[in-house]
Amino acid sequence: MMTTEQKRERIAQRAALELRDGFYVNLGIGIPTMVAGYVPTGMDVTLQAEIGMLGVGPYPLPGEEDADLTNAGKETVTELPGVCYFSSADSFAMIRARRIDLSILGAMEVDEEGNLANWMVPGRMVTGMGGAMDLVASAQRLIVAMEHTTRDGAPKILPRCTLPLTGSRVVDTIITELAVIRVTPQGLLLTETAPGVTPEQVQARTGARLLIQGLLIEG
Amino acid sequence: MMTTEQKRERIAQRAALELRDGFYVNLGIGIPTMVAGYVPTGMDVTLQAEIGMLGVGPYPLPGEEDADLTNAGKETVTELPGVCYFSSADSFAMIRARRIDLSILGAMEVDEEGNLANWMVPGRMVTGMGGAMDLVASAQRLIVAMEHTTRDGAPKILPRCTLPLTGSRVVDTIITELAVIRVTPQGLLLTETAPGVTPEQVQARTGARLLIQGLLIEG
Amino acid sequence: MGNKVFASAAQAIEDIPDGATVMVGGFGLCGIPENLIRALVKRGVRNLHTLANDMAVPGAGLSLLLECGSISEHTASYVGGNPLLADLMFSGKLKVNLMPQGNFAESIRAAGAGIPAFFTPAGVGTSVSEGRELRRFGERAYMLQEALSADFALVKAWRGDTKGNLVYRKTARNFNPMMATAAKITIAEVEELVEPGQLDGDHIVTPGIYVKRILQGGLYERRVDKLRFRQA
Amino acid sequence: MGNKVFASAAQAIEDIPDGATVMVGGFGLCGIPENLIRALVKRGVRNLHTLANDMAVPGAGLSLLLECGSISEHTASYVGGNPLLADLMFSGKLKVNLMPQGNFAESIRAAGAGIPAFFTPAGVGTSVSEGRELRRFGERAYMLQEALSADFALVKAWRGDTKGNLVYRKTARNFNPMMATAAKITIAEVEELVEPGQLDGDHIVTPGIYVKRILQGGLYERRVDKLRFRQA
Repeated sequence: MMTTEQKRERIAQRAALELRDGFYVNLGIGIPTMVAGYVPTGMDVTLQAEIGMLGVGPYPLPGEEDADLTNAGKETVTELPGVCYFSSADSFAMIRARRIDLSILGAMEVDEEGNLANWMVPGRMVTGMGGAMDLVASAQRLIVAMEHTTRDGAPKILPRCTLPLTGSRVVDTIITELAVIRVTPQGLLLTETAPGVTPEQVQARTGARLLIQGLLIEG
Repeated sequence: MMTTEQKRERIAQRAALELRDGFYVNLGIGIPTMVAGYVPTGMDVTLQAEIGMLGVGPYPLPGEEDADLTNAGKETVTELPGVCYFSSADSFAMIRARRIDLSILGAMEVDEEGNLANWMVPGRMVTGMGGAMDLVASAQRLIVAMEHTTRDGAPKILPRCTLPLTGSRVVDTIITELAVIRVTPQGLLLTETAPGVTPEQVQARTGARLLIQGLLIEG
Repeated sequence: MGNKVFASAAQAIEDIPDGATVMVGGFGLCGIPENLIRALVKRGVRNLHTLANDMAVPGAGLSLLLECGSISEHTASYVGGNPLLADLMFSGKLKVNLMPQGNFAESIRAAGAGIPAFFTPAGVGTSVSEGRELRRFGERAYMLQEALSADFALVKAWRGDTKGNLVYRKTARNFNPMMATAAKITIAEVEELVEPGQLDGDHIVTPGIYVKRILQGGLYERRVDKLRFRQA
Repeated sequence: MGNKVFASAAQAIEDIPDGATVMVGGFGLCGIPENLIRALVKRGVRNLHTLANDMAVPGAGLSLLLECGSISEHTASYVGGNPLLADLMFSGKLKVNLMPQGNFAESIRAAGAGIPAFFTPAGVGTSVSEGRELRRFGERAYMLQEALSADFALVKAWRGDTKGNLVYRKTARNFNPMMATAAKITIAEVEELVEPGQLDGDHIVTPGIYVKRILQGGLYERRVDKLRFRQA
């Protein structure tokens, strides 16, 4: 059985396969941020940080950190050649005008309609939506990269989200440690399973009914 | 009798008395642009050009001209220390948010309600409104600086504008070579006459009825 | 009027009254007006309505103002990372208005651009759009969002000149430029205050017309929210 | 996709079809994409809908494209100074849409910011507001203005890098930055094309994400509309 860290690395690695040369990409906090470590060598991918930056580089070496250079997760980062900085208003202008080719976010719940919830649990936890509502409303393509179930094993992929939505009919693809699932007008289509994982095992840990048609890819 | 050039200089000189220390000012094409030559020494007045500049300086010396440095009248200008450049969108954002303390514009017609026409003569002349409609809608204070009558001696100050409006109820003060006239809720109030000019002479060249109360200043 | 330069943060903020609406620049601890926040904490004003992207973390940034009881209402896009804020919010002692970050940023930009309201797609189909005017343009649905202005804006820039022109450094820019345009009185603190002409006019981000008061900050802690390093 | 650099203006504009909507940066002759305009004149496309602040002056700038019969519709804020345009307009051969300059600039900015419409005070109470939705916010009346986008934008910057990042010089900035954000395909010509890293990230005005094609212009006439001098 995989450790949590192994699961997370696996999800990030698989999500990185969705990157294409020339893409401008926004990565959310957590697993999505880890995708940056798996950009294929030689591929030109520019990372956007909502705080107001295009050209985010890796974390700094010790001593290289700069209090004036952090990502949307408030972590110290570095800049790459060709970096540019702008205000948060200009940053979201860019996002709202659908200039981000691919946005990868985490989620608490995703459902059959492509609805997504990741910003609050009524009465218990409110972090605020941050930039997530803006990103999901306007990304050219939205991928949810998350663990397949909660820590308790409860399904996060549901017939209908139960938590307040971050966006309505916005998710294109769900990538977990077990599978790749596409949101289609007919429902959730299982397109790929992780090595050694059967479609039945994926369905067993999924709250919504999965469509399984033809040959599945084993990732 | 004054030459046209003398009239224009006189109007610009009188309009300059409306400047105050610390003001941000936009000057229209023609007579208003000439006001820049009469800013009192030591007074801190910053000139805005709609094209995207704060800190407009005088015309260049021969050889100093720069094709990348023109005002909204498309004339070569220079920059003053503390100049800043921005896009035309940012320039009108500043105007629309009422950051311009004083805007001085020319006009073809002005009327009792403070309406202003300066952008077209139907069927005969269309220059377009340029930035005038934006400026008149949002200046903290709008002064019209113009010759009192047309070249033919016809009045330009009227009971109602006959030409398509540039702005509705926007003019605060009218400055001509003959007089200073304030737009009030009661109508046009003559507050000042040029040296040697009587209120009756001003009224004779004005299409609208002027209010004349108490002591007039002779400018 | 001509002179915008203040000798200290304390003097620059001394007329901010109880009940004022105050925008504060920064994102987490990046690009915050440290000196102005400390001065405001020291003054002990009450019932402020603050607008800022977040509420920093306990013991730092805007949280200092929350901790000393100066804030009764807060508008933000993110409030995670500050347990005190959550406690005050759930106990009803602090009113919190949450907005999508892009709508929040654009609402502030709109106020500074003389635009009272605009249509935005973010939040449509969620609780954020409840009770709002919805309209379709082309294939997408949008909601009407009003501008957000303030009595005061406290912003931080890297360098500024005595005319109030400001330049920012890297991601410390964030919310500072829009907030600088959206308040009746904008107070800017800078790490280095220079004479007009020392900043390149093509590089200035905030034109001085928006800045009423400017001061050079005395102490910059430059704390970082989350120190992350890579392996050498 | 990775490579945005074009060897010539002719190659960069070769797929602009008849009937395209094309934004062109510049104000008079200041900051115009000289090389792209000349290349487009040479290609001889028809029925373009151009959007630009003005129509320059006879024999220069965008007027060259009008003179060769490529333009059938033009949206602008100012059309003075070009008698040919007036003739074509009054004889019905050219459709001209006039807008207040600030509304025009902001409409373009809105398209580039994903905002389909916004409220503006400019033009209210004039013929410009006829037939438009009016609404009161606070004490002022505003009208609803839609965003303006285009198929192509031709812009001119001072320097740019191969990722498409652009910096402008003085008032040659004018309409170029907004137009760069508002078209499906933005083509930028620069006086100097450099490698990524040679422009300071804090000074970049147009982020490369908006620029699909970039080229170094071959010839800059740098004409001036009105040479004015002061006495020495």
